[in-house]
Amino acid sequence: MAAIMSLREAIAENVRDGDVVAMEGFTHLIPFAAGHEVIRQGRRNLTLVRMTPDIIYDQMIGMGLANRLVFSWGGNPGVGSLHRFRDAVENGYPAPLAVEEHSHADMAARYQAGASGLPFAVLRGYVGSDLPKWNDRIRTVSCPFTGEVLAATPAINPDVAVIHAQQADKRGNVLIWGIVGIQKEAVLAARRAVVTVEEVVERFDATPNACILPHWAVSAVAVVPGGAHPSYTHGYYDRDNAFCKAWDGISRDRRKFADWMEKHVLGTRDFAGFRRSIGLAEAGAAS
Amino acid sequence: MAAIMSLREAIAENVRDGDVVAMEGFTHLIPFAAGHEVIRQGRRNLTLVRMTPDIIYDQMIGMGLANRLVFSWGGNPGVGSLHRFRDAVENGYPAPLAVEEHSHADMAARYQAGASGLPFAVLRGYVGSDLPKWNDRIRTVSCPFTGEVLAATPAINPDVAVIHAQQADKRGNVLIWGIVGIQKEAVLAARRAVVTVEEVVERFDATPNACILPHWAVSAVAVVPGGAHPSYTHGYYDRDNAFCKAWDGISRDRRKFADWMEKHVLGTRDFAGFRRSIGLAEAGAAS
Amino acid sequence: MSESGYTLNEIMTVAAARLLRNGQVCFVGIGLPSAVANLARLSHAPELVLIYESGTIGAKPDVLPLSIGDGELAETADAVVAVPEIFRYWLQAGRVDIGFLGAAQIDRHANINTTVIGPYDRPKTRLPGAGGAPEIAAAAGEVFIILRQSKRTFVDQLDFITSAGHLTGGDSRARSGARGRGPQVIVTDLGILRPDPESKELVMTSLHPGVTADQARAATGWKLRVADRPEVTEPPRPEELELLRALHARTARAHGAAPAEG
Amino acid sequence: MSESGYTLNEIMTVAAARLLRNGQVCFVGIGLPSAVANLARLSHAPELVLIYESGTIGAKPDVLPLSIGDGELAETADAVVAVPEIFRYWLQAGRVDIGFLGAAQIDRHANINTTVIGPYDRPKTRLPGAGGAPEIAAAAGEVFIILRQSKRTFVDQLDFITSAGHLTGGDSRARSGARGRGPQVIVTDLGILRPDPESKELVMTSLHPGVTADQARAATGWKLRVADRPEVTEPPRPEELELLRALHARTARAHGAAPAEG
Repeated sequence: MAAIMSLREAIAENVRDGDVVAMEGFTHLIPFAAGHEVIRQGRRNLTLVRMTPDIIYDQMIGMGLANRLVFSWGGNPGVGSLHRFRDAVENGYPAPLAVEEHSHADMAARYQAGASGLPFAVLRGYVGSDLPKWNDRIRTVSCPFTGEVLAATPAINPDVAVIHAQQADKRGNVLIWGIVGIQKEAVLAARRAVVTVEEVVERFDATPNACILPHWAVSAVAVVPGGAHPSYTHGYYDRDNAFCKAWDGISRDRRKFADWMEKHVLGTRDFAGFRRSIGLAEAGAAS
Repeated sequence: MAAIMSLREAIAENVRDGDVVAMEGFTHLIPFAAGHEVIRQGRRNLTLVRMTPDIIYDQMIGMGLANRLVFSWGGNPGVGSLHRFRDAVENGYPAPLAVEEHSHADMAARYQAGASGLPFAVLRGYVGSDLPKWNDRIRTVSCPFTGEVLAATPAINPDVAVIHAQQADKRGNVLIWGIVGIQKEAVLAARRAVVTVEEVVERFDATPNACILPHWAVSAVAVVPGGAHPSYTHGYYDRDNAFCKAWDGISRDRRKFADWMEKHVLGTRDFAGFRRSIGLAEAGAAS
Repeated sequence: MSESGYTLNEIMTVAAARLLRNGQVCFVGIGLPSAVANLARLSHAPELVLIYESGTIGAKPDVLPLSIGDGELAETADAVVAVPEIFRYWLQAGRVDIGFLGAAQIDRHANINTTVIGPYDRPKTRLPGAGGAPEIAAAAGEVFIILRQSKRTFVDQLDFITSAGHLTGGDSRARSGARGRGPQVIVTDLGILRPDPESKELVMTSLHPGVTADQARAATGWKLRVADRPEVTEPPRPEELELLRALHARTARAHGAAPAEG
Repeated sequence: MSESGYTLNEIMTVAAARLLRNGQVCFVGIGLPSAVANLARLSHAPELVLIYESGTIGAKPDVLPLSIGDGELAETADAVVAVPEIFRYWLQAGRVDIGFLGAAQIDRHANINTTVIGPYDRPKTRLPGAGGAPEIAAAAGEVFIILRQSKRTFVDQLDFITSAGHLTGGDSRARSGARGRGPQVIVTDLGILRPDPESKELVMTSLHPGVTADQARAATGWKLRVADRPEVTEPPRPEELELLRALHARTARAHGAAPAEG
């Protein structure tokens, strides 16, 4: 059974210095609260993995927690660039950030391979693209039947995956609906997994087909209402577009960024405190 | 949009002599009505593909429609052998049946490769097994990163897939819940696809996450209430265990089998007629 | 808005939308491509199937999504699948007729850069990266591209090929192993470009009303070929404009502000 | 039923169930393995996770399924996934502690045949085939096997190796690339066998009450090794028998007849 514990404990137990960390979510259900807790606990030398690094990775990179990023598209969706990410790549500030860059189809296939216990993934990919010239982890394999040459890339097996979900039940089974993204694969590819949820319910109002992860495949579940803010949780709350736009201004300036992080993330005890400090209402009550 | 038509038309248009045909279902939702219609229409020289050939394939093989079977487990679940299948393999009656035999994990991976537009699938499979000695479509591939040697098998791309589902909506989107098996992959791997359903509904009582196939991925939808009998349709009717046991007796004897098929399948016009002829009540009304 | 009664953005969006046909399956990038595809769906192509890489198949949003994974897409879709599946079972398998992409830069053979400006290992500007584009560009039956035309976006030499267009031209794409036919139309705020059937170099085949060939050349980083008698794009019809503006107005109301693009 | 108050089937099932520990993840074959795993779950191992290859994870059926894909399994599961996923994400990935298999035939190294009796290309008896067994046998942390012991099932030479046990013995399995430790226990109606730690040849380490070593040897197609002092299997306790019989009675009521096995 997944242990249901506080987010602080869940991160302390499962995210370690030097880890390969995948905090996944595809626009929907980004694990912001968990990302903040990683920042608060001062983890260092992380390799961050994600298909679509957005504001939370911008914050972690800007705080100097990561020395490597594995990704396929990095931006502030609907807004523009990630300025802390760009500053790290373009200027090595606050620390150099090595990038390992793939395409979405490839990253998704790599997670699948990782979740499947296979050492590599095969895809029709990168035809004519320069990416393989800069990434020696994009190779080729020949079909033993047709002789066709296809792209091959290594499985991803993070030390820890962190995701946000709508609900867990009392045993720790996890339910996601709406856009499900790559979260199941990220969790199953990882050695450990932390899931934050909006609430714990007695039983799901859904068939077992909708359960994304059985309890024993998860290391820890933490209840964090609103934990995906400023992204959204389908059925709970919408995306905070104003915040995402405001982030553009906050993150353009190194000092402004540092002050904001100091005040709202390092200066608060937990995600509820963070929410109060940026003037958000209290999120739905945890059950 | 998937065309909604009679089962007779759907089979006439989509299943042709000499086709590679995958009628899939994993204990649940076996497309019996469609199989009977293929028999009634007298298709010949079929290659039958299925992970778990059971009574309906026993009937088709016994009627001499197939000259090749691609499979991973053949039996009458919970009862025993498929006697027509065995007679074909052991004695070449009524015609020799070539078998191409894989494991479940492999067949599932082959369908996935077929659905993915890849020429082959990779799996950790067949370690120490004699199957590769008799099947040259089980080969190996080396991981371009670790050098590990893994099993490789060719994608399955049937000419036509046939499945049974609980519901379609008016546009032909398809809903399955309970055990979903390999049906989605079989349909997406195939060039054409026929789906029989218990009923057509105005809209599904489920999120779009539960829709197994969008309408445009299906060639034809036919409403056949009870169409999975004697297997079951979750939420509609249970498995007819008495029939499955009775089949053991019917199918053991060549003459008894032929008489039964003549009377109940060839001698009836459609599945409703078949159901009446074996003394079943009328199945739920089609909407 | 010019005295013509519509903006260049509007004619670009409308002209692109007209290229999509009812019943086609369109893999949609966010921003302009999404605006175009939804306009087509709301006008002449109600059965256009929109696939977004977030896993939504047959999305029918009432407002434009701000991101590729807005809840509206999931709510209105026929089916929602996981991200690995959308790329494997739907795109890679060849089920997509049109891949509709934006771009930061393209070259004369419609190769696309969304990765870096400057050297890859010392970028002047780090762009978002590949996302789904390399495989969309390779696997879709054909590719449509929409972007504004300027010397910054239409460049003589890409710093990085993220996604293949016609590569070095001629039959180089056919020889590359890409399965789809590649970019067939590029719609800009100045007009429409199509690859020459042989050389695969982009030719400006249509200019929007009031746009001159010289304007188009001046907005292009290579020596642009313009058709001898370029067509003049049909101006947006009132009903097209009405639909587009209503869509943007609904979107602005829903998101609390105008979307960044389109 | 003998004068002991239980049948050999019952002691076989109960003895096998005792081997499963609470919290383990067990990939369950249909028939006897399913009866065993459910008995364990209903007695000392309520948190035993049952996975069936039909895609049901954490099934908690109240009656024994007749097939690997009964509706009862889906209804009571924590999660239901597609068949490709159950093999890739759950079995192949190494998430299964115990693979619990039946068999038509085994040999002295616990290799399994479920394919043919006689030559493969001219079978005397065509058996159902591999199903999930080759990969269960390779990938599960360890494998338990349950089958009735007779010269027909315990054979000197398999006609066909469907699923690998310890292959030719010694370190041959370790060298084969199989990831799991292979068969660790075989439970029969006569007793329990375990592989010798070095040679990996099966040794009869336990006999059910009243069964003699000679009886076991007579039911084995090779020169069976019996431990010097074989244990005597603890007879089914009344509460175990009660649970098992209640389970079978419920199953018979639900299915309209007794299940075929166990």
